[in-house]
Amino acid sequence: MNPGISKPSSVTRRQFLRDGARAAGLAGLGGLLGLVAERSTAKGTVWQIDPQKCVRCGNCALYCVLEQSAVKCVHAYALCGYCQLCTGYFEPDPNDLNTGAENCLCPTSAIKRTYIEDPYYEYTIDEQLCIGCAKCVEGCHRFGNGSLFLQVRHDRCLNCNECAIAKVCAGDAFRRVPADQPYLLKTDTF
Amino acid sequence: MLTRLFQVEAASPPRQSGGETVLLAWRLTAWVAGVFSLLVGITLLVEHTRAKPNDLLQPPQLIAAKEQLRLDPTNPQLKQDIRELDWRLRQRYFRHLALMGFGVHLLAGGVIVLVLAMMQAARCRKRVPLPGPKAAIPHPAARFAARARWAVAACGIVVGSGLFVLSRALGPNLPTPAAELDKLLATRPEESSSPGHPQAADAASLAELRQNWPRFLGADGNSFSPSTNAPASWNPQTGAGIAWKVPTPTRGFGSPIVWAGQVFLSGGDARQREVICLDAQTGKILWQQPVASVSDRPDRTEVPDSTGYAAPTMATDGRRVYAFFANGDCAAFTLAGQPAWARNFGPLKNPYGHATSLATWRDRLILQLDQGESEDGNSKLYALDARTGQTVWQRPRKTGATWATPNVIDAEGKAQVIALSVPWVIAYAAADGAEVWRAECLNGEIAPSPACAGGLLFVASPSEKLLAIRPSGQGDITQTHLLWTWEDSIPDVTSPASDGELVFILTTSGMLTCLDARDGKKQWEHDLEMECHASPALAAGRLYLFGQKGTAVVVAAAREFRELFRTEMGDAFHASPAFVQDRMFLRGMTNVWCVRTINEAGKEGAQP
Amino acid sequence: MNPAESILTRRRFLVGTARAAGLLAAGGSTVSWLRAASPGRDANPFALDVERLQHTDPKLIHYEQVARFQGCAPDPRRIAVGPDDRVYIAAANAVTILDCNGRLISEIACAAPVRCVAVAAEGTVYVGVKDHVETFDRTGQRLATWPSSGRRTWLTGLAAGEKDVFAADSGNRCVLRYDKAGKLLGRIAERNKDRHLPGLVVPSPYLDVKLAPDGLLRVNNTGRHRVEAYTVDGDLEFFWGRPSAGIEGFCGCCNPVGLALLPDGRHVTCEKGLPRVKVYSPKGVFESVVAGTETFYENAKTGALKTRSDGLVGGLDAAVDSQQRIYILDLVANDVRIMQRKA
Amino acid sequence: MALLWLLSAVASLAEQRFPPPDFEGGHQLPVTTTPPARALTLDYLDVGVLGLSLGLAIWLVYRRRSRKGLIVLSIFSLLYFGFWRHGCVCAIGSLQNVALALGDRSYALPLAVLAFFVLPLAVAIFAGRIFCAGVCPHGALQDLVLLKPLKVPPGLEAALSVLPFLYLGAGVLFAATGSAFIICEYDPFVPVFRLSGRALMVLSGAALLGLSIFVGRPYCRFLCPYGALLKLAAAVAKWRVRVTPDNCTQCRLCEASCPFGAMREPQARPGTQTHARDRRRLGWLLLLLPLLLAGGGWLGYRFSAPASRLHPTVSLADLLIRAQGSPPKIGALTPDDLALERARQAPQEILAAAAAIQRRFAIGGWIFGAWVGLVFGVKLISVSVHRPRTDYEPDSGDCFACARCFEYCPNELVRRGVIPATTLTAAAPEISGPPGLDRS
Repeated sequence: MNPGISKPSSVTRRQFLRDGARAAGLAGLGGLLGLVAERSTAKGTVWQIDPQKCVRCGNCALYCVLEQSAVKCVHAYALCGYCQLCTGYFEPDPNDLNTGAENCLCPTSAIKRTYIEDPYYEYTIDEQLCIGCAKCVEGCHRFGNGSLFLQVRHDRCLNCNECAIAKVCAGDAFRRVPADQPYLLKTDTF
Repeated sequence: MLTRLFQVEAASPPRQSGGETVLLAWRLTAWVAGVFSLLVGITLLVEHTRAKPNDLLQPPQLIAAKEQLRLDPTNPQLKQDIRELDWRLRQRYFRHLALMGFGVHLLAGGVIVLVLAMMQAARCRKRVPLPGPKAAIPHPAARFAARARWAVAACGIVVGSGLFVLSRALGPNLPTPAAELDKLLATRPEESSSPGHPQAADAASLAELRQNWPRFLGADGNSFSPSTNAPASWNPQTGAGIAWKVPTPTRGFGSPIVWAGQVFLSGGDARQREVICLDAQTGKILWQQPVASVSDRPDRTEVPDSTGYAAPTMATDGRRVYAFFANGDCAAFTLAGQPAWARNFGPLKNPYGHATSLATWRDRLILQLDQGESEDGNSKLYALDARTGQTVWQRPRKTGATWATPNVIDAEGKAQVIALSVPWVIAYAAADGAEVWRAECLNGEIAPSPACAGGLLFVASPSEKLLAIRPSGQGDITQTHLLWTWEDSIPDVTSPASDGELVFILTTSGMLTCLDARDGKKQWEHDLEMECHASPALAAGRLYLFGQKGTAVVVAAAREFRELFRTEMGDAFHASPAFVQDRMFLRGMTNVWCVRTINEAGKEGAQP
Repeated sequence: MNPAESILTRRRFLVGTARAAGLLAAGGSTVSWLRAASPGRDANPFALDVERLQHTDPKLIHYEQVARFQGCAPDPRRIAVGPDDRVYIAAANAVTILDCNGRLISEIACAAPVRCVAVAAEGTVYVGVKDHVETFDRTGQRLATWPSSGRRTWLTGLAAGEKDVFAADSGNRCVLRYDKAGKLLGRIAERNKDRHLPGLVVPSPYLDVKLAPDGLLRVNNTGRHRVEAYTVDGDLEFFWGRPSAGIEGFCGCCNPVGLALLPDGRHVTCEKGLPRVKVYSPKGVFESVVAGTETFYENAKTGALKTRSDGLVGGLDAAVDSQQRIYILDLVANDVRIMQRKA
Repeated sequence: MALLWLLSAVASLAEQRFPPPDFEGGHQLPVTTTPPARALTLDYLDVGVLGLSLGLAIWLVYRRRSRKGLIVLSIFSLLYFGFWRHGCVCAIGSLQNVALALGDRSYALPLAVLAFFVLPLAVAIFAGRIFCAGVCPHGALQDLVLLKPLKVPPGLEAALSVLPFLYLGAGVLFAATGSAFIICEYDPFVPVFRLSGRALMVLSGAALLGLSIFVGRPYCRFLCPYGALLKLAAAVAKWRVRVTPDNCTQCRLCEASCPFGAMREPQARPGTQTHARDRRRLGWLLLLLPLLLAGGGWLGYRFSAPASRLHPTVSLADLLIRAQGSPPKIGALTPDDLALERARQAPQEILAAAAAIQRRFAIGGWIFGAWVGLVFGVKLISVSVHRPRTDYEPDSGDCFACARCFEYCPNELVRRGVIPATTLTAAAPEISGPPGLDRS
């Protein structure tokens, strides 16, 4: 159509500029890679709650991207007092110390109470039912030993690039931990 | 011809009649899938909105039923009802979860079918895109470039103004810009390391000050003594509990101050002013120093007789004592009675006579000289070097005469001088006198002093209202930092007393009100049926009140009113009491009193 | 399809924009409606609501505060008042000795966390250091270090009588009886079916022991929410107390956490969870409240509570001085309140 | 289905803080279960799949020139990177991780994430936006539902095409300061991949998907921040998508075939008069550029203070300053009360941290603002620069290498043997002829 418009000199000049830019882009990318990779000792990371920082605000149950939160209550049995009157299981002022719904704290009945021997009872969490609302955690922490605590369960967690709960966590308790040590359990010794 | 060319490529075009049927079928499928997806989507949305886990699990009826059981704990039927309700609720919740999970997959399936059907339908109808005639526009590239430039410029303006509006709209509410935070942080280490402060050596520490009664209304200016064994009762008639009683050695309305076993009073008249030091153990005069010829100018201050020359209470920083007189004389003496320095700030123009007392901060003497009318511009706040009396800083104040005493408080680690005026409460940085914040809330003739306790500042606008202010922030904090106000039985002379939990206010007519310091709720009020000018004072969980006609009343500093003790002193009280450990010092018009805890008498002296 | 149709004309653009705006408005209102329906950051629908239990009937409070001062060392655990009305606070790795106005008099430093302290009538200071007792004279000079009684020993309470010293061992769930020379004489309150002793239930290290004027020991059986009276030989004489969040009972899973005795044998009990201090008659009938939950702001808000390295989660302890004033040590706020009976 | 991993620290149980009861019946304490996180090898598998997909896409675009192959690859990517991996981590989000790693020395960037960031960019430098063509699940989703493409007016397109660069700037600003990953937070398609999410995200995703039926890849063209980076890289790419490997017959079929407005028509060199005017204008625009930079920088600085409140620490400090002096609450505490309580335990640290973050934001604000100015300046310059072209060819920055246009080029069809070469020569004069084409 317009036979005269293409001049070889212009093409080569453009080609030259393009090559230069490409080289610069590659060098820049390489530089960035070097800068970051040098620091990147980490393998994969996952989200986890530091139970020492958790303030049991209830956001875990409300803000997870999943319909039922990936945060669940877990039990550090070794810290448990095996109380007959478990403040994580019973209402603050229970009518009676039995498993009737009127005495129980958990909104989904996710804690199971098993008799061991006088006067000890064991409490276990049914994670299918637990919604991570931290009500029992608060009860156990306020009155008891704090053996119940919240953890992100990695069989459920989608490991979002930015955790929606972490953003609203009142205790600033969420952090990324190495994927090969994905839990921060309460077993601290001294 | 081209059409034929492309029919080869365009997805094996079916024959006309068959194609129509297939198209129709795909269209129908698309419609069905679309409607289905829409319905599922709406259902999910509604279900999602309607059913929050907390609504599902903790609905009001369950909470109400549990509350009912609390009132009727043995009702078996109620328990059964709760169990059934709880079971239903949990079932409902997990049904909801299952429904949501199922619904989402249903929706995804529906959408996939919809898209597939629409794709197929589109394929069936696919026709060759034939380029139309090339538009005969003269310079298409130039036209495009011009339009694009305008569009980009418009977009740039939108983005720029968006950023600007956003920063403006959110700007003023900003917490504190980085620079101010820095300032806040920078001042703290200096303040907190006060013991190591090079100048701090020449003043007593706050802890020492609190062990004594170094100024009007005590070390913190809130009429609260940390003493735990202040006298609960005494008997002026039998002398029980009265450690000593001596005739008032000089005329004045200022209250006594106490430091390390010494009681200081100021007094005087037009002819002679003086500072007197009594032994706290015995009441004997240890020394007596005249304050004369401070100024070589003739004294032209008019001092009404009702307040006299010595209405301001003295102050001490533990190294020297300072006295101020209504004619503007300011004098400093060592604790042993040696004159340190003296200055004259007169003449002072004040309709009732100058009555503002002194305050100290570290090695500085804080002097609030409000006088005349607001327009005169003569009112000033001074900080003097306590060793020499030289001005360290001064701030002009746009206010007329006031009578309230300035208070030096610790607001988040920063020392602030709180000075009242009409209509502002103003906080100045004690270090340099820079204004930190102000709040517009006062009216009338300002006599009650500001008291600070429990992190709150209590300020009385005479006969109008009592305000609790959070002493923080910057600039005008009227809208933001007034925590509560109380508008009933407000004093016009006496100052509020507070231990940080309760606030006590006392009107001149003797109406005593107790408020909760945190929210300003009235706990109780009681008419003492006596005229009071002395401010109430708190010690050992009790509130001490002294009437103008000599009635002394002690009530419990508690949330319910209890009068613990009442007696007639046979004296007239205008000055407020001072408490140090088991002793209480009173300045009456006729006598100076020292009252001491009875049951402990002899075991623990006031001060060595 | 006509290619011309696929080009967005101005009219189609406007119509399309209007439609999009309509959709956007609909979407926006839906979203705002959803937002209004969903809980905000300022509410926790699952909050464990104990606010109802945190208020005390003012009529029941028979004491008023006459003083309050700060402790001098971090991590306070137990308080004792000596015969000279000096205040001994077991905190960090030391016992700090204060006068009744909170001024530091002296300090007894130890090598390990000091868990409890008791002062005998003659002035000897018994200090429970982790798993053993150390004794000091009234000037703070070390007298002796007693041997530890076992691996699990975890001393949390001490009482000094005229001849014996009793140490509450939370780890072994018993009270150890020593003579004044540090010889272990016996273990009291251990589970023993032959002697009909039910044993102590100690979910967390708060076991305390006090020697009452009647010569019997008082031990808080925290897991059973009661106070038990033992003879020094280990016979259970009687017990009282019941679990209840009401004011007359002991709430939570581990209460009472501290005991003190008034000279007439009345009990002062301290609780955690709902921090409160109450007085019971010598027989265990609830009498009055010394200080209710609302007094202990710091202690009552669990947001501030940290599980400490010593296993304590908040709590209070109390001691009584010669004027029958009650000193309350707040383990969270690290301060001491002096409470006096209202006139 | 969860594998139960037993606690390895049995030794530490012996030294518990406080001994649990000794059960007379010999009851053994259960062990807390710890279902493992996604295995690390799977992360490397993802990187492998990404690399393979990119290679396959290059092959499909440049060698096979096959749209069908790309559709199949798109569906695979959608299933694997989208629905199987829930769209997380993706290349778009990974740029924030890289920014955070640059801004925060303590943040260790996982290698898999770094690979997700670097691989598509490196490929783009050589082969254009191959990643968009068939590997990105976001692009695949939009491309698959594109049924009735409409053409966006070129002016509007030019204006909207600056948005990705602004979004990129904002994303980097917030990520590098450690405030938020806004690109992830407002990603419209991740909820689709997860089949759950916040209502706002779900609705915006649905709306954008609806829009994608009519407007080709709206997210990729007008929002995607990673697309902005790819566009820059693709602009200098070595291999470019060419509609026809042979001679362009200027039949204009390909122009109509591109739903993304990436096809550029041939342009003549302008006449000398216009040329002079264009050069003058260009000169003015070049002079304007520093002004835009400075003005933008100032605006960005102003914007930085309110923007910093997106950082949790700054918002906590804000809460703290507001609540100063107010009495502490007891009773049922809200999350905000609890956060405030935490702040009150170390107010100095919170304030100091907030001040430090605000300072970083101020610097970041200048840079962000200058970037905004630069973007608009460069865009204005680039639309004013005249590039003479002889053939119809896709703009290498805007082209998603979707391979649609190949199927429309008669030359290509001849090359593939779909139509005989003779049809082409017969058709050619007709096409290049005057308007009035037979459209029956």
